[in-house]
Amino acid sequence: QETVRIATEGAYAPWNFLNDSGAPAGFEIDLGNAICEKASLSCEWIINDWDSIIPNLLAGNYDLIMAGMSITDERLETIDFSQNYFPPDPSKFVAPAGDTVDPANLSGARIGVQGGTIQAAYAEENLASGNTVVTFSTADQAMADLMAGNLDTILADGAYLEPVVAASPDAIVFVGEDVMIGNGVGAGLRKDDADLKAKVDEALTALKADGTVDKLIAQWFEGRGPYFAE
Amino acid sequence: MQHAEPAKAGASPVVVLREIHKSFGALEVLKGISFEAREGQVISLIGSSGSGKSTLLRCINMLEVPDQGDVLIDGEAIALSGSGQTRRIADENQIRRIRSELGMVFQSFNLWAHMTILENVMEAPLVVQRRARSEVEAEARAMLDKVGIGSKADAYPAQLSGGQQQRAAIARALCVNPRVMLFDEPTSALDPELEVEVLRVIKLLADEGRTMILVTHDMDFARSVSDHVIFLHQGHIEEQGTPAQVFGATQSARLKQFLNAASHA
Amino acid sequence: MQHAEPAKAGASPVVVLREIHKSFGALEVLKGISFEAREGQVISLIGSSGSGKSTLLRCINMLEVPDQGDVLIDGEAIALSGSGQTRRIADENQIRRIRSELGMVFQSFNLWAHMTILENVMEAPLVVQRRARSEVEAEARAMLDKVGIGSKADAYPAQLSGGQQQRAAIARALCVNPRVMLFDEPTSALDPELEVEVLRVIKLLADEGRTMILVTHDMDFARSVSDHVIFLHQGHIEEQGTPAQVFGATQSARLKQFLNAASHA
Amino acid sequence: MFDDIAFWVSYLTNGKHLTWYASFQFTIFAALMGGALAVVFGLAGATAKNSRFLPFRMIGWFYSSIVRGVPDVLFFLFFPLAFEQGVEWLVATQVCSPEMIAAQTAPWPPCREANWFLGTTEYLLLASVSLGLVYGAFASNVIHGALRSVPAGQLEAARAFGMSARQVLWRVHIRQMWVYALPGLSNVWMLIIKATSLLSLLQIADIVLWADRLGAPNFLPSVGLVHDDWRWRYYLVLFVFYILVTWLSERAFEAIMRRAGRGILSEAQA
Amino acid sequence: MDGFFNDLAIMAPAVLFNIYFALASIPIGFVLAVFLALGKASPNPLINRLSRGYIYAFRGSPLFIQFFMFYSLALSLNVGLWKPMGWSGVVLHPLFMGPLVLILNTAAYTAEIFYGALRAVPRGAVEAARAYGMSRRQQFTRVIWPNLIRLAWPAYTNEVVFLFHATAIVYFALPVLSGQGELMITAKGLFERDFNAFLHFSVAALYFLMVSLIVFFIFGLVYQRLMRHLPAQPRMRFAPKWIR
Ligand SMILES: Nc1ncnc2c1ncn2[C@@H]1O[C@H](COP(=O)(O)OP(=O)(O)OP(=O)(O)O)[C@@H](O)[C@H]1O
Ligand SMILES: Nc1ncnc2c1ncn2[C@@H]1O[C@H](COP(=O)(O)OP(=O)(O)OP(=O)(O)O)[C@@H](O)[C@H]1O
Ligand SMILES: [Mg+2]
Ligand SMILES: [Mg+2]
Repeated sequence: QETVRIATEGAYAPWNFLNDSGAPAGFEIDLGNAICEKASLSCEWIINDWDSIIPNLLAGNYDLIMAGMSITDERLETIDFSQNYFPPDPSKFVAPAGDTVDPANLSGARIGVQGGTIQAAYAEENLASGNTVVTFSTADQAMADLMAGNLDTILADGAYLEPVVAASPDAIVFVGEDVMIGNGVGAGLRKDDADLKAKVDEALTALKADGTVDKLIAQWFEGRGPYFAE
Repeated sequence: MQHAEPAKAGASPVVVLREIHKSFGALEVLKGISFEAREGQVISLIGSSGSGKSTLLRCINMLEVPDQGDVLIDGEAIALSGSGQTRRIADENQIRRIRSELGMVFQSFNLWAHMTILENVMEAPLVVQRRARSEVEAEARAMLDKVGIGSKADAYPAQLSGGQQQRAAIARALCVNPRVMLFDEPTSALDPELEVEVLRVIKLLADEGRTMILVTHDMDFARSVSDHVIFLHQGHIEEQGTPAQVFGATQSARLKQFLNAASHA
Repeated sequence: MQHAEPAKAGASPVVVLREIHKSFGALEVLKGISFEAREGQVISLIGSSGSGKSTLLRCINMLEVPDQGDVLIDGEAIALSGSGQTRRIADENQIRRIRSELGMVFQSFNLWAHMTILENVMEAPLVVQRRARSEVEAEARAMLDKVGIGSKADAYPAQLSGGQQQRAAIARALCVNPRVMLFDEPTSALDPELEVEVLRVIKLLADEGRTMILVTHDMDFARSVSDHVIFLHQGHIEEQGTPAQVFGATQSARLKQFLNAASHA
Repeated sequence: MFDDIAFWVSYLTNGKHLTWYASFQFTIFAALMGGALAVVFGLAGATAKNSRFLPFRMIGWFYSSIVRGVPDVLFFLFFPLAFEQGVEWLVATQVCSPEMIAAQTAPWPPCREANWFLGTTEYLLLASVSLGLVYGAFASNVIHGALRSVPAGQLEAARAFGMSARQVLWRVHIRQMWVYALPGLSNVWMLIIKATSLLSLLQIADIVLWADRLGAPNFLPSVGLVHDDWRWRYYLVLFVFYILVTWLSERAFEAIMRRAGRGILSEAQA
Repeated sequence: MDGFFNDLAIMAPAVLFNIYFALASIPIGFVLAVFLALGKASPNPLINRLSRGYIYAFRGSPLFIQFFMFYSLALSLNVGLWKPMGWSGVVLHPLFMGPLVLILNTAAYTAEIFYGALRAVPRGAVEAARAYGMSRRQQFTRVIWPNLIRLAWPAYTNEVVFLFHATAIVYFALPVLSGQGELMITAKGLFERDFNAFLHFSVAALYFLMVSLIVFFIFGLVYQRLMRHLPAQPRMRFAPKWIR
C-alpha cells in the first residue's frame, strides 16, 4: 500500500487541531482518513506550521495538504488542488461584542489575518490603505489578540469563525457583510503528482456521492453546513 | 617609652589623634595610638612592614575608619557613628570638607590615568572646591613648575616615569592648598635614581615650613627632614622624639634592632 | 685549549657531537662544538648564563635542531634534512627511538600536571616503548623508592615540593632505561635545602656508573660528580678536562674569571 | 478544593500535555548532540588554525569569523536547507534524466526522484549539526586559545621521551587543554542551550511549539478545555526551565572543572 | 547576478528594520545596564539580590522565549491596563515590543559586562578621589565611570554587534505588520518562493556582516579615542563571547 504523507496545521479547530491526547483531529483528519481508506492508501499525518506549509510540500516533505486551504488562482500557480471537499464559503468579519465596527468603511483600524491565507491577500489588496493589517502565524493567535483588544476586527473563514462565535456570543460578534473569496477548500498537492490527484479526486467524488462528506461537515460544524447536497 | 617634646612650641596642633584603635577582622593592627602634629611640624612614621604605618596614616583622612578613638583636624573632631568595625563616617559634607584640607600622596601615585597631568592637578580644586578655572589653571601650572615637571602638563600619566608621576601626585595634593600633607612611602615604588627627585621635592616642602606626616622606610631621609619621628611596633608607639633622640640615643631594644636591620638593607 | 683525555678508556662513545652550530635568528649561540661521552662517563657543562649550555644539551636529543653538524647516538647519526635554520628531523621513527634512549631531566621538572607521579613515570614505557603494564608498574614503583618518594606515587605533581618533583622527574627519565641521562640545571629551580635531596640522587646514579651529561651551575657538585668538565664560552669550548685539570690547574683567563665569580655568588 | 486539584492534575496530564513534556527530549537531544559536535568542530577548527599549512589556517580563520559574523538564527536556518539541497543536487546528478528534469514543475528539487524527505528525526539531526557548526566556531576560538595556554615545557618533556606528534597532541596537549578551555566552553554550552529554543523554526514540534499550541485560546468544548489566552504562562514555564538548566549546567561545570583541574589548578588541591 | 542585485534591492529596506530595532534598544539598554551593574555591586542586600536575579534570569534564558512571553503577557494585560489608558496601540506594536524586549535582554548582558569592568577599576584611583574629598557622585562621574567605560568598551562592542544579530528573531516571535519585514523574514519569504537558499540567505548574511563591520569600525574609532591616554593602544579584537 502506497504511503501518503498529509500535512495539516493543527491550529484551526474544528478543521484541524490537536486533541487532548496530542494527536491531530478534526473534520479534515476524518475526511483524509476516509479518502485514504477509499483509495486504499496508507496515510500519515504531519503537523507543519501554516506559513511554510506550501514550501514544504514543494520541497517534498509530504505529499498532500489538508489544512483548510482555499483553492485560489494564485495558489494554483504553484500547486495543484483536488476538487473541493468543502463548498465555497464566505469569509467573515468578527469584532469584540459591543464595538461598533463597520467593515465597509474602515479607517485607522487594525485588521487581523493569518499570514498566507486568502483573507490576508484580500486585506492587503482592499483594506490596507488607511488601516493596519496585522499578520499572525496562526488563526488562534489572531483570536487571542482580538480578545485582548489589540485588534479591531478579524477577517477569516466563516466556517472557522461560526463555531467560535456560537461558543462565545457575548464576547465576539459578526460584523458587516460577508466577503466571497476562494473556490472552496481542497487538498493541495504538487503539480506533477497527477496520480495522487486522480486517486484523491476519485475518492472524493465517491465520498460526496454517498454523503460521507456532508455527514462529516454536519458532525464537525454542528449542523451549520454548507453542504454539497443542496 | 618617651613623651613627645613640644616641637615648634607655641604653634597650634593641626592634627590630633586620640587613642586610635583599628582591627581588620580578628587582626588588631592599631592598639591605641595618640599623637599630634603642630603647624609647620614634619612627622615621620617608621616601623617594620605590617606594623600599621599605612593604616594609621589612612585613619587620619578616614580612608580607614578607626574602630575607636577620635581624629581632630584644626580642633574639629571628625564625626563618626556606630562603633567597632561597623563604625562609619557620620557626616558626608564634613568629611569632604576636611579631606580637601588633607593632601594625600600615595605609594603607587594613584594618578587618574584618563586625565592629563594638568587635569589631574586641577581636578580637586575645580570639582571639590569649585574654584574658578582660570585661577586654578595658573596655580596648577605654577605647582607643576615648582615640582619640576611644568613641561609635562599635557602628557598623560602613562607617558611619565615613576618619579615624574610621583611629583605630579605631589603637585596634585599641593594644589588643594592643604593644611597638612600626608605621604605614604612616596618613594618605595621608585628606582633609587627616581627616588632622589621626589625626596628633593619633599625636602623643599619641609624647608618651606609645610605641615607634613610621612611614612617612610628611608631612615636617612627621616632623620634629615623631620622634626619628630614616631616608631610604630605591634600596634603601639614604641618610641618617639626628635631625630637626634630616636636615631642618636635609641632607648628601645626593638627600635635598635629595627634600625640595625634598616642600615643593612 | 686542552684536548679531551680518554676518560674511562676502552668504553665505546655513546654520544658523539661533531661541529655543532646553532643560531637563533641573527644570534649565533653555538659556533662549532664537538665532544663525546663514553659509556659510564659523567660530563658536566659549565659556563656563564647565555653561553649556550642548555641549547647544546637540547641539541643532543634534537629539541633544538642544529644548523650544522651531526649528533651520533651509539654510533648512529640522527638523520636531518635541509640546511641552516630550516634544517629538520628527517626520520620521525628514528628520532622517537633515539629519544627514548635519552632520558632528559628539565630545570623546571616539566612533570605532566594532569597525571599522578606514578602515571608520569609509567607513561613513556607504556606509550612509547609499549611494554606490559604490570611489569612497568613494578619497575616504576621501584624507581620511585630508589629516588626516595615511593610514598608519593599517587599524588599529583602540584602536591609535591620542588625537590620531590625533580626526583620524580629523574625517576621518570630513568624508567625508560636510557643509555644516557641529560640534566639541564636540575637544581637551579630549587631552594638550597631541596637541592641537596636531588644532588644526592644524581650522585647515586654517577656512582652506579650511569652515563650522564649535565648542565650545572654548582661547581662543587660538578667537581665531585664528573669525570669530565666542559666550559662553554661564547659558543666555543673554551676549556675542558678532568675536574682536577679544570678546577685545579685552570688555563684560560675566562674560566678563571668565571670560577672566581661562581665562588662568590 | 479536591475537585480543583483533581481537575488540574488531569488537565496537566492529558495527552496534549504529555506530548509537550515528551518534546523536551528534542531540546535536550539537540543540546547534547549540538554540544558534542561543537567540541568536535571546535577541535577541528582549532587544529586548522594551528596548522602549518596556510590554506588550512585560512579555512580555520574563515570558518570562525564568518559563522560568528552573522546571526546564529540565519545559519541555523540556512545550514539544514542548504545541506538538504546539496544532497538532493548530488542525488540528482545520478538519478535524474533530462526528461525527468523537463517534467519537473517545482523550482526544486531538479527532479522528483531526487527528493529527500526530511522528517523530525532528520531535521533534529541537521539542527544539531547546525548548532555544532555555529558554536563550534566559538569553541574553536576557545580551544585555540587553550591549546596555546598549555606550558611549552609539558610538550617538550613529552617529545623528549620519544612520543610521536600524535601522542604528544592526544596524551598531553589536549588532556591539559581542557582545564584552560572549560570556562570558555561552559560559556559556549550556555549559548547552545539557549539556541535550542529555535528548533521550532525547523519544523520540529518542540517545547516552544507546544507551549504556543497549549496556551492558545480555545473556544470550542469539542477541542478541549475552553480557556483564554494562556500562552504567557506556558512561556513562563519555559523561561524558568531554561534558567534552571543554566543553573544546573553551571553547577555541573564547576564539578567538571574541579575534576579536570586536578593537579593543574592549585585551588583543586583542597 | 541579476538575482543577487535584485535581492540586494529588496532587502535594503528590510535592513532598516533591523537597524531600527538595534538603535531603539541600545541607548536605553545602556543606561539601564549602568544601574543594574551598580545594583549588582551595591551593598544593599535588596538591591543587590534584585539586580543579580534580573541579570541571571535574562542571561540564563533564550531571547526567543522572552519575546513570546512578554508579548503574550502584554497582550493579556491589554484589557485591564493598556486599553483603558489608551496605550494599547503603542504597547502591543511590534516596533515597540521588539525594542522593549531587546532592551530588557541587552541590559542584562551589558550590566554583566559593566559589573566586571566596575570590579576592575583600579582601587587606587578611586581612593585618591575619596582622599581629595569628592562626593560619591563625583567619584562615580569623574573617576569610576571613565575607567569603567574604557575597560568595558571592547566587550560592549561585541554585545552591540550581537544585539544587532538578535534583531533577526524579532519577527519570528511577534506579529508582522504589513510591509515591515526585517532581513530574516524577507530572506525566508524569498527562499520559500524559489528555494534558492544560497542566494537569499547569503545576501541577508552579507547585510548582517556589513552592518556588523560598520559597528565595529565606529566603535573601534571611539575606543581609540577613549584609550588615547595610553601610549601603546591595545588593539580591539572581534572576538565575541556573548550571544543569546
Ligand atoms: N584592608 C585590609 N584588610 C585586611 N587586612 C589589612 C588591610 N589593610 C592592612 N591590613 C593588614 O594590617 C596590617 C598592617 O598593614 P599596613 O599596611 O598598615 O602596614 P605597614 O606598616 O604600612 O606595612 P608596609 O611597610 O608593608 O606598607 C598588615 O598585617 C596588613 O596585612
Ligand atoms: N628559542 C630561542 N629563541 C631565541 N633565542 C634563544 C632561544 N633559546 C635560547 N636563546 C638564546 O640563546 C642564548 C643561549 O641560551 P641558552 O639557554 O642555551 O643559555 P644557557 O647557557 O643555558 O644559559 P642559562 O645558564 O641562563 O640557562 C641566549 O642568549 C638565549 O637568549
Ligand atoms: Mg604601608
Ligand atoms: Mg640554560
